[in-house]
Amino acid sequence: MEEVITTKKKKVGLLGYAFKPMWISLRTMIRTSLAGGKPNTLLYPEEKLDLPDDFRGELGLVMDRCVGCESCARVCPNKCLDMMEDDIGGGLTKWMPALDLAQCMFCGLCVEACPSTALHMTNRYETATLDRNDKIFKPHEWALKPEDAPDQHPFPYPELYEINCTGCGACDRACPHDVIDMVSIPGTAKKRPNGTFGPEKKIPVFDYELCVSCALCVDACPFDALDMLPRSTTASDPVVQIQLQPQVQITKQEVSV
Amino acid sequence: MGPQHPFTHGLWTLKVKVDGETIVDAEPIIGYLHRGFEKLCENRNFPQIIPICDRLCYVASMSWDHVYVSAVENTFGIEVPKRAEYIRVIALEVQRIASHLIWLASFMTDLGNLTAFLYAMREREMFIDLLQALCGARMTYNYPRIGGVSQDMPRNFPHQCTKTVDFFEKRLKEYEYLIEESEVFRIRTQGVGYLRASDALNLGVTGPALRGSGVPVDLRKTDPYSAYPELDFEVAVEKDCDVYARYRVRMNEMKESCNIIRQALKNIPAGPVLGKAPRHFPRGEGYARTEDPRGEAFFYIQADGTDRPYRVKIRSPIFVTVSAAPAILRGYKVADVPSIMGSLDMCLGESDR
Amino acid sequence: MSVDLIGFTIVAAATLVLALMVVMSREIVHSALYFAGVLIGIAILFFIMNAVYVGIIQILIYVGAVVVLILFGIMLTRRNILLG
Amino acid sequence: MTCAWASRTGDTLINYLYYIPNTIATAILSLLHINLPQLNYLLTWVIASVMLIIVIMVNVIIFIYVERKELGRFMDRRGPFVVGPAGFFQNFADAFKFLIKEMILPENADALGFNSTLVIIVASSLMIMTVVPQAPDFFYTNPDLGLLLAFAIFAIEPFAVVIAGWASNNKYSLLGGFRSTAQMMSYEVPMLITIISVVILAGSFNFSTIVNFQSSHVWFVIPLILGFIVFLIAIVAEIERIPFDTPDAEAELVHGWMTEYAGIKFALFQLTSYVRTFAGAAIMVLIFLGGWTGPFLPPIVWFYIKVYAVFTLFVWLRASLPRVRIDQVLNIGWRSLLPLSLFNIVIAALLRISGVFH
Amino acid sequence: MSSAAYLPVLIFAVISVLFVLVSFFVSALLRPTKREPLKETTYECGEVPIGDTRIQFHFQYYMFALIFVIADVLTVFLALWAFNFSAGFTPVNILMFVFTGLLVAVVLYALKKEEIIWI
Amino acid sequence: MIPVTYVLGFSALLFVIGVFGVLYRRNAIMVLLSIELMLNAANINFVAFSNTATGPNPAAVTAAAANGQVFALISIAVAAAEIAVGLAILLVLWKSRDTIELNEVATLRW
Repeated sequence: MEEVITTKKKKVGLLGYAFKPMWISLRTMIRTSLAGGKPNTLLYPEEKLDLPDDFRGELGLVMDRCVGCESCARVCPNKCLDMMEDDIGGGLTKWMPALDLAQCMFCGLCVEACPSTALHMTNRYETATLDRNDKIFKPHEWALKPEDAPDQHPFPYPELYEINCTGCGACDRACPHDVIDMVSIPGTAKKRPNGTFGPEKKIPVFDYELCVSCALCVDACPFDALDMLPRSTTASDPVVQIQLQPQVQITKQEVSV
Repeated sequence: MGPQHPFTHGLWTLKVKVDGETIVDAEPIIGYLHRGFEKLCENRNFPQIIPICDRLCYVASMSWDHVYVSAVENTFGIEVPKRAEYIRVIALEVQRIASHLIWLASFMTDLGNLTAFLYAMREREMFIDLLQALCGARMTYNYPRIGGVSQDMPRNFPHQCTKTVDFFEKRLKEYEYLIEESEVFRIRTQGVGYLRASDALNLGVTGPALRGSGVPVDLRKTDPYSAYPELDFEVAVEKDCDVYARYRVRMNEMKESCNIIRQALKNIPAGPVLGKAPRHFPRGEGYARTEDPRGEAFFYIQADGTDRPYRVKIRSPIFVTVSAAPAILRGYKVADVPSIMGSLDMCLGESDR
Repeated sequence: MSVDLIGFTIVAAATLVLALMVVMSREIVHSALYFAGVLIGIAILFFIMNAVYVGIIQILIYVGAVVVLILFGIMLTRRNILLG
Repeated sequence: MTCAWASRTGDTLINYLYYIPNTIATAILSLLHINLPQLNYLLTWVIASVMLIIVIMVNVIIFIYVERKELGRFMDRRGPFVVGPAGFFQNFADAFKFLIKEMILPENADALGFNSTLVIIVASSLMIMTVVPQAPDFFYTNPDLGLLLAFAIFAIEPFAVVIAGWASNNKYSLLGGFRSTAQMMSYEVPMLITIISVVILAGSFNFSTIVNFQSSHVWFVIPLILGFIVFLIAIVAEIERIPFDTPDAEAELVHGWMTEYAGIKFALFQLTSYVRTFAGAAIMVLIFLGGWTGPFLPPIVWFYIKVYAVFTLFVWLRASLPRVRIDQVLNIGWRSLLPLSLFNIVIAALLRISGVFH
Repeated sequence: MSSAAYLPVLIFAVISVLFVLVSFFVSALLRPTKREPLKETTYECGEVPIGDTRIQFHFQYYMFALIFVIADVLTVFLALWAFNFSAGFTPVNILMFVFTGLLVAVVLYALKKEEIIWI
Repeated sequence: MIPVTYVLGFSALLFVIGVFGVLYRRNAIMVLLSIELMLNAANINFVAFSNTATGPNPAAVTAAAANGQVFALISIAVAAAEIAVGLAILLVLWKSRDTIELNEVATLRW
């Protein structure tokens, strides 16, 4: 048996033996029962916690806003979102995410990734069911009314950090909707020693009317020249010519929400 | 004392060899909660790992998020806005108080005082409310992002936070009355679970257990990170090396955390909270180490140029501290096991990974 | 036969049976258990014979202390105290 | 020295706990046309026993309810509140749940030891209340040596606990049994010595005499405050409540010697612990706090008021203090309480000799 | 000392034993019984029971029982003395005081000396 | 009132059982238990005789009863002491010889 080392004990005062703790508990009792106070218990089924607005509860989908960009399905760590065709009423179908809530870990990454604020985390947190299949939703089953979701903030659109762009055209190839055209900038062609002009520098130009904010171009860009930034859709001129604003240097202050 | 024993907070086994009631040898067995975390990380890209880091330690999620995020930032040299650093510090300290409170609760339950358990849980609720206001979730925060934090704090958060901290300091005095002013608590903790400073250093024990042995090692001071160098605080150190010293260290740390929160709220600069995070990560490797509520947390990342880490290594403080358990336990009574192991603040999520 | 005598006979017979079981039982802890029964029976006999104080002391000392002492002795001097 | 609390103590009242059963028994026998005094006696006491068991059970249920509610308030929470008015029927629901739980005999367990000890423990605990009178007009039996007999019955449990722990074939049970017995034994001695000091003052082992003596002099808590404290600590240890619940410290030994008991057996053990609490509180009230004496109200009401006050004290202790380690428990018992109780005897004897009490 | 007052206690003992048995019986009517070998294993915190349960207890426990027996016998005589207490400094009282004092001394000495063997 | 012969018969039977146990069982603790049985049988005799003390003088009767009962008390105390000492010897035996079977410790010196 190893020798047990004991340090010298500090005794509490005379009152300390049991009286101070007893005094504290007595005070609590008086506070909670006699002096008009109430215990700290939350009577759960009747009362509920008041939750903040951005509480991360069950997911909800606003079907009207969904553009089928698959951003959520791509960002989900648990692969609980899956895209499928579902009808939105009136015989129309739409490409929308289906949810397996049983796999969801309520991280909220999909909500942040959603460009059109179609995804929203509700305040519902009582998610228990008896059957696991009850928590696998088709798109219209976890749909949310638009008025329950918070206001739609401006869609983010790809913006160019011109400094980083090399004109490789990867974004153009990645874009599913023909938003991006690679445009040559006149006068940027370098003069070769033999007198001919090389190819002019190209930069992407976005047709924002076609864009669904899927951010595939941003993912595709090898040089981090693109970023998704919120932008008003009601701009008078839908096609923004980047080259007309060569000084677009997005600073971090503008990024902040 | 197996996985389903009332005093094991989490799933682990402590095989105890006794002679009468005296412990001759002890062997902690962990791994019941192994989820292959490090392998899991290799299949997810960098932002997707953050919510999994929440699950490393379910009572100190924020600090594990933070250590991961700062590891990524160190690896790729990402700049974090000042305001985000301050918000992170506030969140970390609130998390530290919450974690210490849940430690206090479980520790006092081990010692048989259910009242302190409920009181501590009651106060923890306030801090969880704070974190909930900050990020919208009560346990799995997923708050820090690579290059900042996910959202700025709500408008009334500083007010709420100050109010809570002021109230909590009052309650902390009440705890001291309730817990340590009783002779029973003293005789249960003083002179029990002696851990020499040299032993602690050799075994690699960190955190409150080390500081309880009189070694003033606190990464917030010795290897400052985030906004800590700009804040003024003291490291809680006790020289008694026993359970009581560890208890005192944690209580003092809670007080210091309150100070830090107040200072940070006062000094917080304006500005953005989320810097530009790259979508493409170059090759590289890096690490971060921070002062978890339980000790020194360490996160190592090796990136191979894709959007996922090639290798992730975690050093969990509890994994090391548990290994030190036999050295602490030997020679004491079976009845001391809860108080000694309770004073180490077990959290199996991070040690089993 | 008076009621006293009937009671005495019943208790005495039970006590004797228990005493026999003490001696014959293979399991030594069972012996101790039966021994406690014998002691309580004898205490009841003391009560019947108007020796109340002795009866109470019999319970207090024998059942409360001596049986426990014997049980501790049994537990302490066994290789395998749980499995017989 | 006459005491202000002296009122309504008399032995001339009818004992309801005998009178009602006797009436019922006589009525039954006269209906059956049997004229046998022995049978009448037996039937009377059987009915009285059942009545006493019912009284004890009702009290135990109220005890559990009071404890839950008070503990809740001490801990800043509500107690049970769903079942019945203010959660009063929660205990019944729990009891019924225990009743329909499956019972398990663990492998290699000793069936005889496992079950017979249960009977011994429960029956002996219930028996304590037979010799403890609750009021001059409400007692089961009030023998001359009632106080001593109560403690003799108190002393039956330890050996059964060891056997129960041994029979469960479980390490926790065995350790718990040993601890429980060691603790009960350690605290029985100071307790007995303390009651001897009371007996020196009152001159009798009879509860009624002690109470009457107190009502005509002074409550013994005043001259024997030391003994009262010793007795309080000892009784808390004897009935194994926090801070002295080391035998079933759930953090160390899962539930002590009760670990392997399931279903109704476990319920009976829990009930037993409350019966012992009731008995301990009642004895404390009777020998230190003036028993059933008190102004204006009937004696039995006073008795129960005092019993519940003492029980609240127990709950209060439980809410405030952590658990003491087993060796410290035993150290307190032997090193502090035993000398204190012996000192208390000297005080009592000197008080009696000097003629303050006579 | 008449034993008449004690007979009801015996009757009550029988009744209380019956009470336990009746509650067993009621429970046996109500509860399910499904025997499984796994269910009947000894509770060892969810692990398979290890070791051959060869626990031999330490000698210390015996000391408690030993001292308890001595103290218990002591209380018997103290109780007798208390029961027939007569006021005044009679030889009995003086003797008893001396006895108690000696006892305290002996107990304290023993406890001091045997400090090591307490569990 | 129980005839004293009955009680004597009972105690004789108990004593015989004790003797039988001493002779029959080889476990030392069982031997101690049997000795306790025998002591109890003797105790019963004391109490039985004290119970039968009759005479015209009630004080004398009480005194006689007290005599017998005091003997019984002393016997109980002695028995408790005896079993404490006996078990202590057994424990020492167990420590040194690792057995308490009386057959195996028959040698008087070792």
